[in-house]
Amino acid sequence: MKDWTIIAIPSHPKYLVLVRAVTVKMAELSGIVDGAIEDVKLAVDEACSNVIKHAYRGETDKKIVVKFRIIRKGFEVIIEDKGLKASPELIEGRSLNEVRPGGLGIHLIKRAFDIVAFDEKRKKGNRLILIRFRKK
Amino acid sequence: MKDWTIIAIPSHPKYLVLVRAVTVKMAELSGIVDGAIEDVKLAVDEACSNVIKHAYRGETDKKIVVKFRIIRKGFEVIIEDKGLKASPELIEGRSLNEVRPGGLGIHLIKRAFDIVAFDEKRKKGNRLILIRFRKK
Amino acid sequence: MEIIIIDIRGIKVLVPSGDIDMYTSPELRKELMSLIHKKVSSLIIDFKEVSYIDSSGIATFVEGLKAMRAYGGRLKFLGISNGIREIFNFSKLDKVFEIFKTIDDAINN
Amino acid sequence: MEIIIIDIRGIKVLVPSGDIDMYTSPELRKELMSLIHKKVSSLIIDFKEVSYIDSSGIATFVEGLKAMRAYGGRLKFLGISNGIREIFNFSKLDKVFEIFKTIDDAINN
Ligand SMILES: Nc1ncnc2c1ncn2[C@@H]1O[C@H](COP(=O)(O)OP(=O)(O)O)[C@@H](O)[C@H]1O
Ligand SMILES: Nc1ncnc2c1ncn2[C@@H]1O[C@H](COP(=O)(O)OP(=O)(O)O)[C@@H](O)[C@H]1O
Repeated sequence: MKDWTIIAIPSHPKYLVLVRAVTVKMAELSGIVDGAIEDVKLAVDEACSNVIKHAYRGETDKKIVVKFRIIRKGFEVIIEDKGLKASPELIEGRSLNEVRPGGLGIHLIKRAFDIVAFDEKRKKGNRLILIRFRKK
Repeated sequence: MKDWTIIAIPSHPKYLVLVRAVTVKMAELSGIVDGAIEDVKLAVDEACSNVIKHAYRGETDKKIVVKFRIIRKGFEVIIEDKGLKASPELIEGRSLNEVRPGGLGIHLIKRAFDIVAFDEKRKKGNRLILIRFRKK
Repeated sequence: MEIIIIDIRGIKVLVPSGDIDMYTSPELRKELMSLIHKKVSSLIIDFKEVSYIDSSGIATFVEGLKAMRAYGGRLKFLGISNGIREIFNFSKLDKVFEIFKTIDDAINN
Repeated sequence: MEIIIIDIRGIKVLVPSGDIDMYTSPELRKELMSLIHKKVSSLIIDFKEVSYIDSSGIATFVEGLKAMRAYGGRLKFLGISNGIREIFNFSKLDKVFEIFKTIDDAINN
């Protein structure tokens, strides 16, 4: 874990601003192109909001851990919680042709990251793995 | 530890920008007056720079952990490393009447925080405890 | 996020500033819905001071739009930056929301 | 941090922008010392684009100042914000560094 930068926050929405700040700085350090930094920031924020809403059902005193690493092929982010397990199919997301509130998050995550996967080996809680490849 | 926000970085100066970003956002959430936020940011940055320079003697692949908590009486920051032990007297700092490079850090830390103390119970490495009281 | 509400020629303009996220969107929802409950015929949202919006912010506006359409009201957007525009396009909401370039267009249209 | 160096009426002006911290100050030191090694008689540092400076940045300028004084050169500061000014005051360096308000003052003085 020694080349990871890790931020751990209570599962209260007021701390999401911290995750966004760290995401932006790490994305900058990773050399991601400027235009994509906002997308990555939004995606990581959406993933953490989902943890609060779904995995922790709105409970604000749990823990969310976000890990960042710059890798040769790009930028990796891991989001861990100890809440309810997400079903891996949710990664599909609903159709965007329907106009209704909600259901956008997964799409915004997949817009920014090339790999979006739950670690199925994790026993308790969730570990969402996000990887963005360096674009040529 | 559940109401703490924690950031862990490798001991490379390039990650200090992350600590500064989190410090600013946490200081804002804690309700510290605007003018003091820059002082607190500088102080936490100086403390982490000292860990890299002195506790880790410039080694860039070690770990620094910074913990933040909003408390009733103010704002608390704890900085932990596993490097060489600092002697508690260093908290005195040199006289500022002498013009020479270096030796400013401790003063800048004490300018921003009301309590600056090494946890003497810590066996390996250092744990620096910083508390800023809410000013009336 | 902070919200101010101004009145331009009898039309309410809601001006949020800062980040709209899961933390701040409930406050936005409250302000938005309290105007909509009065059945205002037009409501303008000026985004020029919005630095960030996430899906909870977007969901709030979708909800507001649906509530206004139910009584024939119109929700109009102003001051959309390229970054926010991109998110609307991506979400296929650029065709759903009425987006204007100037306050005069928004009022007169 | 980025650094540009401009030449105004034969005087070098070093303009760093962004954050000067433990990560970026070695780069600043390199640029500063390479000018000083040429024994320039005056050197102006324009701080207007500096968003942050820590003690390693300050130490770099103290080192530069001492090196210039050794041969009678002058290091002049320009565009110091209130925030940076406060740090200089606190460090008792406001009396040590020559701080100017305008580029003309810095050049002519
Ligand atoms: N971390 C998570 N844990 C459990 N379920 C999740 C998680 N993230 C998303 N989900 C599920 O996936 C669905 C789609 O998520 P998303 O696209 O973000 O939309 P929304 O959160 O607005 O419903 C959610 O409604 C929820 O059922
Ligand atoms: N985290 C630390 N671990 C060990 N020694 C330290 C630490 N922080 C500071 N010191 C010691 O205290 C002295 C004063 O620190 P400081 O005021 O920051 O000045 P500087 O780092 O520029 O020398 C340092 O020179 C160093 O000997």
